[in-house]
Order: sequence, then C-alpha cells, then structure tokens
Amino acid sequence: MLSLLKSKLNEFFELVAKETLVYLPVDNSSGQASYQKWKEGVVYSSALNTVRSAKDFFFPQMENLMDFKMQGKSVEVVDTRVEKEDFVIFGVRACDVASFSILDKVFLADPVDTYYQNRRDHAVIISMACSKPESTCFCPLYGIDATKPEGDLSAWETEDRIFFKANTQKGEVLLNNASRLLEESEGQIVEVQRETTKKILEELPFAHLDLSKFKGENLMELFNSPKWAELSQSCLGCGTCTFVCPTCQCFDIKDFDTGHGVKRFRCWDSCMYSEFTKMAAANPRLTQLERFRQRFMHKLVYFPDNNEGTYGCVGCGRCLIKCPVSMNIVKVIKQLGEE
Amino acid sequence: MSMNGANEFRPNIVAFCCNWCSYAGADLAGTNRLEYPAEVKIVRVPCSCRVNPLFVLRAFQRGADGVIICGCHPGDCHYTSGNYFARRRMTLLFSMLDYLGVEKARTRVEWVSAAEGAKFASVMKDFVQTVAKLGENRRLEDIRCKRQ
Amino acid sequence: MQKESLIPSVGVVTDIRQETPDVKTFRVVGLDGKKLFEHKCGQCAMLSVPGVGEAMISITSSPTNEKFMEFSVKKCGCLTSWLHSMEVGQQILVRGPYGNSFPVDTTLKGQGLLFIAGGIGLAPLRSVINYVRDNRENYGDVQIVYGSRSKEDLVDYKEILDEWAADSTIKVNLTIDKAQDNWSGHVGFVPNYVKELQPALSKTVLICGPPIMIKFTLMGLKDLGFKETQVYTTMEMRMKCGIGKCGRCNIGNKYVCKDGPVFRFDELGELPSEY
Amino acid sequence: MQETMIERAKALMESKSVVRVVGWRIGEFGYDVTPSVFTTVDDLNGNFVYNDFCGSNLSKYLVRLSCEEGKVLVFLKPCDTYSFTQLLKEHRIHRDNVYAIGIPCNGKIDIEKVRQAGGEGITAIRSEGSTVIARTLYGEKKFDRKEVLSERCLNCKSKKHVTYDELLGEEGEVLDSHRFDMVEKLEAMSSNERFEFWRNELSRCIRCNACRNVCPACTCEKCIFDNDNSGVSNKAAADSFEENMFHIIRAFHVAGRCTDCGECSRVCPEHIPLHLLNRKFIKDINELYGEYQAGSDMETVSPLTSYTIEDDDPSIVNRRGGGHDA
Repeated sequence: MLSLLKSKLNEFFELVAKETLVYLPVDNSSGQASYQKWKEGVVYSSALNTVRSAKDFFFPQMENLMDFKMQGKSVEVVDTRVEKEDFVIFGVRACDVASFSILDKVFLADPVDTYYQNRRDHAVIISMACSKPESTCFCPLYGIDATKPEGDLSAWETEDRIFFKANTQKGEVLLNNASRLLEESEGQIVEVQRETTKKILEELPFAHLDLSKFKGENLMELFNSPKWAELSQSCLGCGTCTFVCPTCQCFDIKDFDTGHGVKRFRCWDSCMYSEFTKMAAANPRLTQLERFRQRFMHKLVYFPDNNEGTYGCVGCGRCLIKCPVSMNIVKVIKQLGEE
Repeated sequence: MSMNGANEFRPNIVAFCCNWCSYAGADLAGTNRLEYPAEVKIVRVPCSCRVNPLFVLRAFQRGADGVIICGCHPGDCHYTSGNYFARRRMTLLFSMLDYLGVEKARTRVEWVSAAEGAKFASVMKDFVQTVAKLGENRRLEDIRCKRQ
Repeated sequence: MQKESLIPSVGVVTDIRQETPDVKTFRVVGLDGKKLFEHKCGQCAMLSVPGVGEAMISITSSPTNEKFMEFSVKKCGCLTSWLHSMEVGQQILVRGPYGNSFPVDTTLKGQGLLFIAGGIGLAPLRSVINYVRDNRENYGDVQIVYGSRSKEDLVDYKEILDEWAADSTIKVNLTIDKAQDNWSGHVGFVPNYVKELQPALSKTVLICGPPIMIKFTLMGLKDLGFKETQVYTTMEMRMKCGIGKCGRCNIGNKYVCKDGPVFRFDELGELPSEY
Repeated sequence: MQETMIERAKALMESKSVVRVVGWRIGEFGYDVTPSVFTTVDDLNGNFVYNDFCGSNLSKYLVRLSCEEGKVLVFLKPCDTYSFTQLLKEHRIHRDNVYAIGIPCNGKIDIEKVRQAGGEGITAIRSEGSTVIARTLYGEKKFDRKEVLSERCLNCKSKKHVTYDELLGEEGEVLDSHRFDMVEKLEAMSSNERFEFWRNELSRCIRCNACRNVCPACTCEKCIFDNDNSGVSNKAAADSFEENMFHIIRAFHVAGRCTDCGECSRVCPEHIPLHLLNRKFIKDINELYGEYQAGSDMETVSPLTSYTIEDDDPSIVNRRGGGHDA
C-alpha cells in the first residue's frame, strides 16, 4: 500500500495545493473542527467529525445563483457562476461520504441542479477511515463501513503514517502527482486497525437499532402515531439538527436588492422553522409537532420509500451531540420503532 | 463613499432627524443659506426614539460610513420623554458597537433644536470631518451593497 | 424543460386583460416573440420579478396555443400586486414548466368531462377546457360548472359567453354567490349547484377552487354516487421551488411539484392529511 | 434530591393539585437529558431525572404550558427562578396555573468540556463528590468536576431562589461572581483586537437560531428575523454584516430583560460565547443606570423602559475607559 509519513503531511498538502485548492478539517478556537482551506501553517485535525458536515462543499449554506440587471422595462439575467476549479477535500469520514450519494439522489435527479453538479464534478474526495468512533456514532446501522470509507481516495491514519488507496481515476491521478512523497509499505497494520475498529463499531450502542418498522407500508400508522406529541414537546424549533446534518437539503431561494441590482441567492432552510412551509395557500404545518414529525418521517419513511430503501440518515451522530434539548433521531427510532 | 479628483475620501452620512426639532433645524440651516456637507442624507423620523437599533445597522449595511441621530434637547421632546429613551438605547447600542470593534466615532447623537440652524450645520461639518478621517466603513459593511 | 433548472428565461408581457376587479390575465412570449416553452394541461410556471420574489402560477392557456402563454393572476400578495401594476412591454422572468398534468391524452380520452371551478380556480382548468375544445372529437360530453362571488368576479367571462357557451357541444352552468341586479342566472354556492344539476355519473370530474369549495363539492359528488377515482384536482398552490428539491411541498412521500400538482382524490386519500 | 423531587411530584399529582409536571427526562447516556412533560406517576418513576446535566432552563416551557388546562408543576433551579420571575413580570406566564418548586443546584457539567478533556465515547456518566466518572467505549475515565463545570456555573451569580411556592433543600445566597471579568478583558483590548475577537467568534455562526429559541427572554409571537416583511429575515448570514446584525439585535432585544441564565451559550453548536454580548449590556446598564438584575423581583422598572433626567448622553461611550481606537 502507498503511504505517507505523517511528518510529511504538510509537504503533501503543499504539493497538492500547487494544483488545486485543498480543504481539510482544522481545530478552531472553539476546540472543535471545521473545514478550512489549506495554507502554510494550517494543521490537519484528526477530530472525528467537523461541526458542520462536508455537504457545505456541494451545497453551501449560502450561494449566489444569479444577478439581475434592470433598466426600464427590461430585465437581464446574469449567470454569476465562474468556472470552478477542481478542489480536494481531505479527511472526509465515511458517514459524510455516504451523505453525498444521498444528496445526489435529490440534486442530481431530474431536473439536475447544475450548481450542485458543477461542484460535485470538480471535487476530489479523500476520505479518512475512523479508528476511534464516538458512542453517538451509528453508521453501521445503515451499512456504512467506517473502516473503509468510499471517495476518490481512501485513507487510513496510523501512529506515524497515512495509508492511501485510490478508488477512482481522479484518486490515482492525485496519488501519481504526489508520488515522490509516497512510499510503498506493508499494509498489514491497516488491516489490523480495521479489525480492531470493527469490533468497537459492532458494539456501538446504536449500531443495531430496529428499523424494520420504518417503511412505506407503515407510513400512515407512523404518521398518525400518538408518540409524536410527546417526542416533539421539548423541541425548540431551532435549526441546529438540520444545519449540522450531512443529509438535510432543504433550501430557500430569495432575492436581495443591493440598491444597484438584485442578487438571487439560495440558502439553507430548516423544516423545523415555523415559516418554512408558508406558501401561497397557507401553512400546512402550523405546529412544532407537525414540523418535527416531517423531519423524521422524511428521513426514515418518505425518503427510503422514494429511493429504494435508502434512509436519509448516515448515523454521523452530530444531531445527538448538538441538539440543545437532546432530542434526536435515535430517540425517535427507539420510541416509534418498538411494536 | 466617493472619491473626488484629489483622492479625498467623502463619506456617506445618514442623519436621522426628529421631525419637531432637528429636522426643522436642518430646514433653518437651509433657509439661512448655511452650508453643510452634501454627504449628509437626512432621514426624517417622528421622534429620535423612533430610531430602532436596526435602522442604524441597516444604514451601515446600505453604505453609510457614519450615522448620526439628532433629536430635541432633553426636556424638550414633543412627546415629553421620547428622547430620554432614545438616549439610553443609543448609549447601549453605541457601546455595543464599540465592544464589537466598530469605530465609536462613526456613531453620534446630537440634540439640535428648531432654532439651531447654525448648530446643525456645524455638527454636520464636524461629524463628516471625523468620519472622513476614519475612512470607509469596513467593519459593518455588506460587501454586496458596495458598488464595484 | 429548460436546461438550467433554476435560471429563468426572460419573458415579455404582450397583453394584459383585466378579467375581474382583482384578476388580470397576462400574455407572455419570449424575447424572440415566440412561445417560451411547450407545456401540458395543468402544468405551472414560476413567474418572478427581481427583488420581489417568485411565485408558482398555473398556465391558463392551452398547449394547443402555439403563439404564447397566458397566466391569470389574482392580486393577493407582494409579487401578484407587482404583476398587477405592470404595463405591456414589461419583462418578467419565467421558468418551467413544472409538475405533471391532467391525463388528457390517456385516461381522460373518450371520457365525458365535468369541470367544476370556483373563482380563480378556473385558471388551471381553462387550459384543459380549451385543449379539449381543440381536440373535441377525442372526448364525450363536456359540462362546465363555474361559480364566483359575483358576476364581476367571473374570470374569462367574455370567453365563457362568446366561445364556450356558444359551442353547442359544451354545457355551461354559471352561478354566483349572491343575487344581483344584472344577473338572471343561477344564484348559490357551487357545491349545492352541482348537486342540483345531477351530472351524469359516467363523467370524469376536474375540480379546482378554494379548499372549502373543493371539500364540500367532493362530499356532494360522493353523495351523488361519484367515486374518488373519478375526480381530479390540482394543488399548485403548495409548490415552492418547482423542481422537487427544496423540501416543502411533500404530502407524505409525494411531492406536489413532481408527483403533482394534479392528483386524483383516491391518491390523496392514501396520504397523510397534511395539506 | 432526585428521589425527593419524584416523591413530591407524585404526591402533588395524586392529590390532583397538579395535572402535569415539567422536568427532565432520562436519556441514553446520562448526560443527554431532555426537558419533558410528565403526566403519569409511572412515567415519573421510570424516567424523571435530576442530575448534573439538567442544565436546561424549564421556565420558557411555561409560556405555553401555563395556558393549558390544569395546573403545571415546575422544578426551578436558582437561576431558572430569575427567568421565571422575569417572565411573570412580563405577563407571559399565568402564575395561577403554575406550582413552582425551587430546587438546589450545585452547578451543571458541560459535556462538551468533558469531551474536550478526553472524554471520548461516553456511554454513561455520573458525579461522585468532586469527581466525574465516565464509562466510555475506551475504558473508565475520571475528571475533576470543577474542570468540567460549565462556564456559567463557574461564574454563578446566585444560589438564591426568587419566586417559588415551595423549596426543596436549603436556600442559598446571592453570590459575588466574577462574571464580568471576561467583558472587562475585552473592553481593555484595542478596537482592532476586539474586532478580530468577535469576527473569529461570530463568523462561525450557522444561524440555527438555537440561542434565540432557547432564550427565556425571547418570547415574541413572531420574531423580526422570521418576518418576511421586516427585510431582515434572511435565513442564512450572507456576510459578516448579517452575522453581526443578528447577534447585536438578538442581544439588544433582551437587554434589560436578560437574566444571564447562560442558555444561549450552552446551546450554541459552534460554542460562540454569546453570553459575553448579553453581559456587556448588563454591565453597561449597571454602570450607567444603576445596579439592575433582571428577574430579581417583580417591582423594579426595567432600565430600558425608564430613564432619569440626569442620564449621560451617548457620547459617554467615547469617554469611558477601556480600549482605544486603533
């Protein structure tokens, strides 16, 4: 297996960054990790998860879609997209990589969202295997192997080295370009690490929750369950869970009048917000119960029903850690999943 | 923000003037042909206490380099006590802006009566000079609203 | 479908008709004077004005009209008020078409049709009615029941009288909510009128109007012996982004902007009552 | 204390004095407790918990619950009673419909601090005296309780309960806290340094609105940031201006009403020290308009709805000590 001495990691980033932008998880002043652009002095963080997921790269919280120029009665539409350069995302965990294919099912479905597609096409994903999962992780529940993440290039971090395996053409090209830093070394240590981690993953408290009830044929029964009232009563109606979630993809499109033109932008929106479904007709989800139910029904029932059984959750555990009132998808699955 | 030939910075100033005193003061300055800088854009408000902190912030967003609020002298408010409330609010707001690192000289409150046309003109001249020295508003700017 | 799903085309308003005190019909073509895009009966388009917003509006002209598209818009919010204030020659933004359509070329072919509309609810049905008129041989009896608050509030009144009512193969029944001086026709609410008219049970029903009208008309139709599988409606007022991605319009696992806006009532019956 | 509370709640429920109880529901790991409504004795027996992780302030739930039929029992920690009193003062809670029991608080643990101190993979956690013992996927770990206490509890302003119907445990005192130390430190910085400090903090904001939604002082029926007609309802901050604007307005809107309960900082997913904005207002109010603690009584008029003729002009900001302009 090709590997890189960790002491040469900085050199590796420097080399890759000569060609393309490189993003990697970095510890910020809050003691948590966030993706940042590599520049001299930026240090890779092997923190398990960034606060915000990697979906930002393809579906940013805020993006300008187009500009409008108005003069008299005429309107001109200006596509403000610049041809994007390729970029490399380093250190994406298996759960986040899995979330990309869930987002693809939404944004690349007909009609294709070209903004998303453009960024997707330009990205090279270097994933990072997990070796120290949190108790809030539950990716095995969805069949995700955290010890063998997907992506253009899979990576494993050991005591002193990072091992690489290319999964796509893009990944191979990147490895070739960096070949002078890499060396062929015994990959046995990776297999050992994988086995150890697998054992931990297997024993994670939520690795084997019962999802059997969450399927299309139980839609009405689940929807009408009296348990939603109790589960949703503590919900603050904030957007934390939806914004840290790697698979939440609701958005809003708005116009901003700059005083010398109009910018149309897209930004994240949250189904937990009271005004989310306010539409021409009225607001069909007036209470927090309905909004709370929508989020979990979408992830656990509607989405799999429309997408060959793929759940709209990857078990990254961010919402378990971040919810201000500790009400989360695991508690919902446990409550509703029992007979 | 605008630049003239001599590269001198000319700030955008928004002045919120209370209808009963300061706006009349500005009017008096005009009828007496007292000059005050053209950079000052006056927004008439019913009372200085009508000025919500958001007004101040949004003036900065939309390109103001300085914001000044003018009201009746304490004790002279048309609505008895409006300017007393405005005084507390703006004190706290300005202090907060300072705390966030926004230059404190960009914000000001002045009491100008309907009879003080000359004071209005001199206050504005002074404020424009002060803000001009600070340069363009960078710390509370909305880049989208800047003209390229 | 346009190539870029979110970037609208520029359309020019070439004609504005004041239909009622609060409804205007706008005729829109592309900058080249041609129709912006082809559509099917019951589909919608996203109209927008920079800085004001976007709104989903049903295309009221028939797909058989090859020259232009028309939109009947009721003035009720920011965007619609803006549209009402514009003049001929104004450019606006249009993207679409969105949604499924009434199955005029499949299930409805050969069927007798009963159109039931209330107020501005006529807009999406007008597209179907004119399509049916242009392909008259493909359909059985056609009956239109249309009601409004007053005579002045009947949308497309001129077209109804001059063209639809003049067509001997179409039966038109109009009603208004309250009696007024210059009205000699029926007075009363649509649901009751439908019951009085006793339409043939063989007809397929296409219904659109205020939710409360739909609710009571559907009850009335069931009392008459109609089945839910015979009744279609459209829910375009629930659409937001139009492309099935923004996450708002779903009713259960169905997305109004992709699986709808045209639904048969038995399909809606299988979904959570969250609409 | 947990047992006493459950017993008291059960007794009140059985005597039909109250029909529901607002408390904390046990989670999966001991630290993930959820504020919850209990309506049966069985539920109380099995799921009611009061431990070092019951940090959430229950007073805001009363705005909704006190409007419902029947009396509600609420457990309030000392700092929660300030929020409760402030809400009563603003007529946001129907007092007749609430039975408030004051409970002691020994400070709450910040689970994020435990995580950052090496508490990875926690599956169970409890305190024993001054030690916090965590069972983790990687073995048992021990922490000094003081090291993992949340910031707001390290700077606890009061152990005294303001408003209650009944008190469990001993009554405490108003404390001499050092809660303004960090504000002073910031004030002493230069304008540039302060700007950098806040940019670094506020640029992480994801506009999830958790700080607003959890805040007991934020009880507007419709927030200006949710109102499309306000012109500021942008759901995501487009740039640094909108980040600043949201946080200035949020803090300003609760100025004079904020009891400094610290919930905003507790819930922030990005760990932005939002309490430092609120405390700045509190400190300024104290210094300029006299000592004022929101929620400490029902009578004192709030500093922003009152004035004195002698108040300083806003130019005082220029003359006050602290950092200099760059």
